[in-house]
Amino acid sequence: APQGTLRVGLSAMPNAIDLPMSSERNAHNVSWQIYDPLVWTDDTGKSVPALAESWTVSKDGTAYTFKLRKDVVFHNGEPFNADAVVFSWKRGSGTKMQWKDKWAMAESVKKIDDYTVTISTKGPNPLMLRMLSEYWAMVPPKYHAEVGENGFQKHPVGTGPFVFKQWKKGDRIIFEANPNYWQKGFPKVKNLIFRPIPESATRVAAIKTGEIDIVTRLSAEEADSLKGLSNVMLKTYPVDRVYYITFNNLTSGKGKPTENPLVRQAMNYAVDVDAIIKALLNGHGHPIAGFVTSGNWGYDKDNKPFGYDPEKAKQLLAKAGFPDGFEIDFAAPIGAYTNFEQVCEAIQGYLEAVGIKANLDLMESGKYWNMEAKKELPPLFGDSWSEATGEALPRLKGALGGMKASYSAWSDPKIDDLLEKIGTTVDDDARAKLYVELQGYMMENPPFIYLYQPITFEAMNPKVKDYKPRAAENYYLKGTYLE
Amino acid sequence: MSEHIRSQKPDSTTENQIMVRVQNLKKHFPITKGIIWSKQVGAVKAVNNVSFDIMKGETLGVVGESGCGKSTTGRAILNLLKPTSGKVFLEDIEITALNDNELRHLRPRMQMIFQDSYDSLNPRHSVAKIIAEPMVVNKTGSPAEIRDRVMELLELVGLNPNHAVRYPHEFSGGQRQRINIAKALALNPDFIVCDEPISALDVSIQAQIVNLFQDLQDQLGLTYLFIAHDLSMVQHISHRVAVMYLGQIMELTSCKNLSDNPLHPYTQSLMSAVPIPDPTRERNRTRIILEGEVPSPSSPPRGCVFHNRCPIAKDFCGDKMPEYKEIIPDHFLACHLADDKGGSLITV
Amino acid sequence: MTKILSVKNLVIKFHTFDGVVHALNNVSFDLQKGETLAIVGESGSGKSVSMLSLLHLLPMPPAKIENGEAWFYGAGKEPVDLLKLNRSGISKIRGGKIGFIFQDALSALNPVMTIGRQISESTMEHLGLSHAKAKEKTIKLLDRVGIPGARQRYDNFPHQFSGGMRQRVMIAVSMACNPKIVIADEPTTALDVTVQAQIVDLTKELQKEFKIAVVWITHDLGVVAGMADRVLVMYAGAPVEIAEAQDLYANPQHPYTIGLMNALPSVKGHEDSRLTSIDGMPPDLMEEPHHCQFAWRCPYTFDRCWKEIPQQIMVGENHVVSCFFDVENRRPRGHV
Amino acid sequence: MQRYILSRLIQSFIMLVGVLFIVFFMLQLTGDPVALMVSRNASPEQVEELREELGFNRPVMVQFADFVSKAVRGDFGMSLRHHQPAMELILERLPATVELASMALLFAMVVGIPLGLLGGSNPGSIWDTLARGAGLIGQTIPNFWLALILIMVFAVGLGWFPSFGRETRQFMGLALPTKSVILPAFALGLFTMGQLVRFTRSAVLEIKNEDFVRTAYSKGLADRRIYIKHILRNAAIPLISILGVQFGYLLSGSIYIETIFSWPGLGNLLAESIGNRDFALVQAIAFFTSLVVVSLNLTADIAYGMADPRIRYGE
Amino acid sequence: MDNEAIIKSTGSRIDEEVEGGIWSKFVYVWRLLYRDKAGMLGLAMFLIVVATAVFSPVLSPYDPLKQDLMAAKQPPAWSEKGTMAHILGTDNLGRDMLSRIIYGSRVSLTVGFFGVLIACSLGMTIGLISGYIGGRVDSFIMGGVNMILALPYLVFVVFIASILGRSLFNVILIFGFTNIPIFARITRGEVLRLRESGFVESALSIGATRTRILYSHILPNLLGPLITIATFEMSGMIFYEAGLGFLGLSVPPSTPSWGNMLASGRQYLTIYPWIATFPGLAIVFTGLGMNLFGDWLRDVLDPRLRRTKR
Ligand SMILES: Nc1ncnc2c1ncn2[C@@H]1O[C@H](COP(=O)(O)OP(=O)(O)OP(=O)(O)O)[C@@H](O)[C@H]1O
Ligand SMILES: Nc1ncnc2c1ncn2[C@@H]1O[C@H](COP(=O)(O)OP(=O)(O)OP(=O)(O)O)[C@@H](O)[C@H]1O
Ligand SMILES: [Mg+2]
Ligand SMILES: [Mg+2]
Repeated sequence: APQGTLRVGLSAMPNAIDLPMSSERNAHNVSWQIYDPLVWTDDTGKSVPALAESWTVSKDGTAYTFKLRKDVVFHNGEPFNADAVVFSWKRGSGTKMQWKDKWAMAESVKKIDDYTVTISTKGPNPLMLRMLSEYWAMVPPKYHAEVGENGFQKHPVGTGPFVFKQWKKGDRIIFEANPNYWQKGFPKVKNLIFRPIPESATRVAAIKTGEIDIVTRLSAEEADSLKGLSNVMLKTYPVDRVYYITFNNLTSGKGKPTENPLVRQAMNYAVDVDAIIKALLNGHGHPIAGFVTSGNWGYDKDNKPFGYDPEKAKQLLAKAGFPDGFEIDFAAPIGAYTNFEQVCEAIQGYLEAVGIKANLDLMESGKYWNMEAKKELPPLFGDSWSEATGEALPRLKGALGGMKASYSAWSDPKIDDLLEKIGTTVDDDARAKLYVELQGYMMENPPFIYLYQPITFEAMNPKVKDYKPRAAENYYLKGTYLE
Repeated sequence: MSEHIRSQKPDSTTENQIMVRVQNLKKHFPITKGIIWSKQVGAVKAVNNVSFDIMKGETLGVVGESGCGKSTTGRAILNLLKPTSGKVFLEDIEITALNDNELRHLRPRMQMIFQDSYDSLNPRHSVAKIIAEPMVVNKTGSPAEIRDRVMELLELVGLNPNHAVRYPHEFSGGQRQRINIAKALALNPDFIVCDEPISALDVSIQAQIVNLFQDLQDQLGLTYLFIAHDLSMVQHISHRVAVMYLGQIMELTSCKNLSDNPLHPYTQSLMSAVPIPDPTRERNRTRIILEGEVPSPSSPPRGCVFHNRCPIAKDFCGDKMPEYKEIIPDHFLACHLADDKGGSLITV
Repeated sequence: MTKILSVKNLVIKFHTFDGVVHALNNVSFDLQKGETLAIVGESGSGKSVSMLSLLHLLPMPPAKIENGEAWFYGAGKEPVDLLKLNRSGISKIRGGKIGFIFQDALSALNPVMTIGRQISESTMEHLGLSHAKAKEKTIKLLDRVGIPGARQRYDNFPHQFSGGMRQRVMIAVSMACNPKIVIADEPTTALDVTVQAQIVDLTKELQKEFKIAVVWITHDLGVVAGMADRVLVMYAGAPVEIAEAQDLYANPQHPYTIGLMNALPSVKGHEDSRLTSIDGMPPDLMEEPHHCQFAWRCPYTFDRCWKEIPQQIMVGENHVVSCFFDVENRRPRGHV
Repeated sequence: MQRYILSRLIQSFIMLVGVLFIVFFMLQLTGDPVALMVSRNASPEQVEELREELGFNRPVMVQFADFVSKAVRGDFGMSLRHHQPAMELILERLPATVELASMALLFAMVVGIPLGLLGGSNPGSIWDTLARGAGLIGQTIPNFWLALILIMVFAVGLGWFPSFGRETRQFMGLALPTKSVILPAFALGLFTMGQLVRFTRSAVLEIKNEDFVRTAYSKGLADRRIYIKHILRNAAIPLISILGVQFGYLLSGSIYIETIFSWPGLGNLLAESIGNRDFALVQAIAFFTSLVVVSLNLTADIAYGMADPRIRYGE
Repeated sequence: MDNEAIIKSTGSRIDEEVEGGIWSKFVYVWRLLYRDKAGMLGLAMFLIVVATAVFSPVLSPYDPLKQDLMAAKQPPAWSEKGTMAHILGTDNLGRDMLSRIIYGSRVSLTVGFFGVLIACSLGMTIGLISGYIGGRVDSFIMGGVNMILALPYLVFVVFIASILGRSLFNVILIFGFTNIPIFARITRGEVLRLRESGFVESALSIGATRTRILYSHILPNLLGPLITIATFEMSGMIFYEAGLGFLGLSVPPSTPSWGNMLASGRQYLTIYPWIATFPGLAIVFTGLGMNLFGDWLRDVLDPRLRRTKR
């Protein structure tokens, strides 16, 4: 029987605990404890049955037929069946929904019988199952109809291992073990409490005093300060997140020196990413070479980062026709990512050293993202992108999709072509080859200054066992228990 | 000792010209309620229908209890407060009909010495600056001329020229009052309203200032409206005295009449209340002690404003305000109990 | 007659930013039981300071009592030196044995406390009365000092009273605990003549009724004439003349007193168009006195006046003067 | 008096509308929140669709009119981020902020006023030095810095208090504060305490020289009575209006403290919702905080009138 | 005294305020200051900060912007691992703490000085107009001022930050604007008082114009109370700048400002405490100095205190 109370510190206040509405990682993580998807991705990246017992894929790769489990009920007693899947899809792809693009990848969801559904896509989509496991949370249609959207937000109901009990806004979210959970032996803790603690220094204090069992998103220094404490255990792992400085060739960057690939290479050589990682991340990060990280499918081990070579940078600049450098505007958001302002300042310093005067404008983050989405940012801007699906494709498409992508500032026909191919190649090995080709091209023609993939720092009480966060900083707590 | 020069009209040389004429002067301060949509709910009748003339070279004293409207009368005459109604003439100019600009040009001719000698001097200005200001404002001459005039004025009021570089707080009350006087004299005015210029001063200094006023009048032929509540001083310096009560003049006559033959019961009680600095006389005289307190000018009693404290009031006194008129030559009075011939009243 | 208070050689200095103010230089006088002693003199001559110091009401610092004794005979059998009492000792005298009336009754009354409370507060403290008893006594007292509708007025605040009534309240405060002495510091200066007359009369009545010695500080010689038994004339921090009232007016001895008398206009007499003023200004108290302080303004000075500080000289029964010159006889006095 | 209150109420209402108006336009000018509301992989068409749906492509004046017409009915709309009525979210958070601000004010008063009184009554003494010191320190230490140090010392080091969050104890339907409020209230209230110490001290120094205090001494009253009944009573009058303003400062200062202590109040919510351009929520919070400030000032003015018998509004 | 000389000196006084008086005033003020040890200390502290700001380039051993990631997070010289090269250690980017603190005084003083300048001049103008004209204009203006008070600070800050960006100028603008009410209210109160004062009426009686009365009589008498608040507010703004730093909305992060240093150093408080401690101490030090000095100023400008002079 489940035992004990697990208290998790969140780094921000979840905006919602209903998955289709949750807009960032914390909310996402909280939500997943009360929902289940049709399929899970296991720790090795394989898709395994969850609410669907089994599934088949059509030859052309556009139709997935799922057989659903018959023994599953929602927390309110409502049975889980094909109608629930159809309803969940309809709701999830509604306009105001946070992840409608993920749900809208399915062109249709058809009920075949009570426990069989078919999900069809426009074309073959190698990421479909991953999407299902990351975003498609199943919700009860009758209950939703009863309480309405508003009522559902206040008291969400799923099939998941934990049952929603109470949400004191800004203070705590209380879940209880689902006694009727279909997967026997889970969950393992009786009570699950999430407490938002936005200030990281306070999170450190809370783990030290034992008021919290798990805290996430600590800075490297904070993690260091926890080393050697008997009641704190550190957990570090690389996050599937890349930090980079974007070049813009769509709007403000037109006609700027950065259109020349040599200049972009030069700028990559000019920045000492290793030193930045050492100084600002206390060494906890890996320099990257492109947008595909070490954990991603198709990662090319032989593709090495540029490295720090200011002389070469100067040569390249001279070769490109800018021996004296140039001046360029540069923007970055405030308070969005750990230490990122300082990273950008450091980059500004390095660019200066090779003669490029970057006028750094650190913007209030709300304004920054508004401008980024409207493509109004300057020719150089810093950002970061994480990915939950285990493949770099959504990130690549989002950041390099030209005018078609909201957050993109770059367009390159060759890249477009490769992405198109990757997006429709269901065969894994073939896809991996395409990734490798793309990584090579993106070193010669870098659309970014590649920075690093961070290592994240979490701390937990040693009595917490089987807490297994994944590369996208996501976690499922049904198997976690307290000693 | 010489005849009481001051108890009669001023010297015949000025030929009894009228310097200031006040006709039915009223000043009511509105009492308002509400902050945004304020509306008037009443009025403080600080000055209510006051008329008198002041001759050239004359000193008219004004006495009365605190709050009876003496200062307000003075201010309204000089149009420092816009009168509610009534007319004021300076010689033949109707001051009350002038606009701000015209009035400013007339200001040099009429000045005021304010009740509080400290408050009326800007603490951040040196004495020289204070005395020069009227001349600077009215551009009466070059800086050099103004400078000479300041020296002259300082000497005139009995201050040392090196006092000019000092600041008001460095002076005693008497000296400050001298600065005020010098300032008032700077523009060679014809008419000065002196609002209790001596009541804040020490006995030994009072005499100095009173003498100064008299000397200036003798030298420059000034006309004064001299406000005070110390009857003995007022009588000493004035030719005629007006006795005010609750915004109205009760009695106006020469000093001699006032002490020898006060007609109004209020004047009588006032005269009797003035302490005499002589133990024998002070202890043996009878005093008419008034009952009660002065009513508020925002709700004066009906009828004769004095009737509720008047020791000889009759029933009809509460019906209407008695007319203020010249009951015998040179003797103005507002009392129902005056007999027709203007002779003596029923004395207390 | 018996003494109730005897002040000897009181010297008080103020140590200020700009130097030492010699506020009181050797003040000595006696007060008899039940009499009225008027203290006259111009502003800054030390009238208030001399009285405030007796009850430790001066701000110390800057004030400092450099010398002197003040024997009070009204507290028990033995006389006590007021100046040497400690905090609790003087608290018992203040209000209980010696009452105070201040000049500006509006500022001397707490604006946010009802006048009733302000009076009963004192009786509760000194007479140990209960709340209810103190209230009854206060109402009686208010009635006695001529506040109409005393019971209703008990709960009024000072600003709801007129100037005269406020001063009556002050009188009630000072007399609430049947004191032996009441010190009135210019109680009528801010009032109109008619109201002044009322207050003077009231004080005289109460004084007779309760056999209180009154010290009446003023610079109005007219008021003094009406009520004082004896008069103390002060000039620049020292008494220059003490005499019975009749005697003083009829026969002033000190040139300053004479000057004061002459400076007064009279209501009846228009003898002269000019007043006789005393020339000059009072001295700067910042300088330590080494000679007669009046010498600068005195018409009768001779060399001794600039060398020594005159001592008090008896010139008649109960008539003391501090002057080297015998004005009456137009010659310097002999050594005492 | 009633008329006065009425006209003040009207004035306050006009002011509130004015504040709402300003806040509305300021927010509009900072850009709309649509970009923040969708996933980063959403296509521009999807973004535009949402913008349309939320009505952000209408002219600003139309939006404002719409907003006002709803706001007068107490409907501030749905929080864009929380997908719940803004009003509900606020009412949920309000008690925490009120608890924090009033405890901070209480602390400031309980420490600040007596300290100011002690200092002012014995100028130059050790108490005075202490009072001045406390006043100055309170006004110069940045409060969020102090908050972190407090957590380090009293929560982590000594373990006396929880390091974050709000715990309440239910008692007869009321949520009573527990020791969890102590550190945040201290950090928040220190600045106000400094102000109060200084203010009380100088008021006492001033009032001590008033004539009526001398009268009180001349009555032979005990020192304690004089200080409490006469001096403090008079100092309290201007203190009331200071307190009104201070409470407003406490509300805005609570942003830092609430964030650091993870206190579930409005300041915390405001900081978050401005960052997310959650218009409805920001407007509703702005409305509430200005409502609190305005009504506190109104209350302070009225209390001022009641504490000071001399004031009679236009009567 | 020589009459000519007197007339001469007095004469120049009429045209303009002259030297002699100012000198004696200065001496007088100095004596008052000398007596008050706390005020003296405050002035000394304040002057140290001012001197630091003025002579930053001379005083600071390094360029405050110079990063040296290899030398980052060095502790102060007196701790075990510290070196004399960086007396107060280095920050997380290896910038010299001492140099940054020294340069930070420039930002703080600039913000304080110009913030007060804006708030004071606007507030004073508003208060003057409001108090002097009175009536409807007064209630209208004061309504507006109260509105500023009721406006949530954060909304305004974010508005400025996102519309105009982060810059020293904008920080000054924010403080200048949000502190208008205090100056406006005080000015208005004083004007209402001064308007009724005797010397204004006296000026009216000699025919002075409104403008003259405002400039020559009311303004000079306002300065006392305003100077006093100005010193308090100046220390206040240094305090508020720290708050803006916390919100990440102060001056651009590379600009060495105490608020920014404090805010960015707070995450290292447990492990590299000096990064946040020194700017915190600098803020407290400056604030203390200004407040002590301001306290003294208030005492000196209190007319009651001055009146005991004679
Ligand atoms: N500006 C004003 N607004 C309202 N009422 C006023 C104003 N000025 C004077 N008053 C009222 O008008 C009445 C007369 O005032 P005034 O100053 O003329 O009296 P006064 O005779 O000079 O008294 P005092 O002897 O005290 O100087 C008083 O009741 C006073 O309260
Ligand atoms: N707190 C003080 N600091 C410095 N000097 C003071 C202080 N109080 C009084 N003095 C000085 O002591 C001297 C005597 O003052 P006191 O108040 O006794 O005069 P007074 O005769 O009562 O005058 P008034 O008639 O004006 O009340 C004055 O010169 C005064 O300047
Ligand atoms: Mg008057
Ligand atoms: Mg006195």
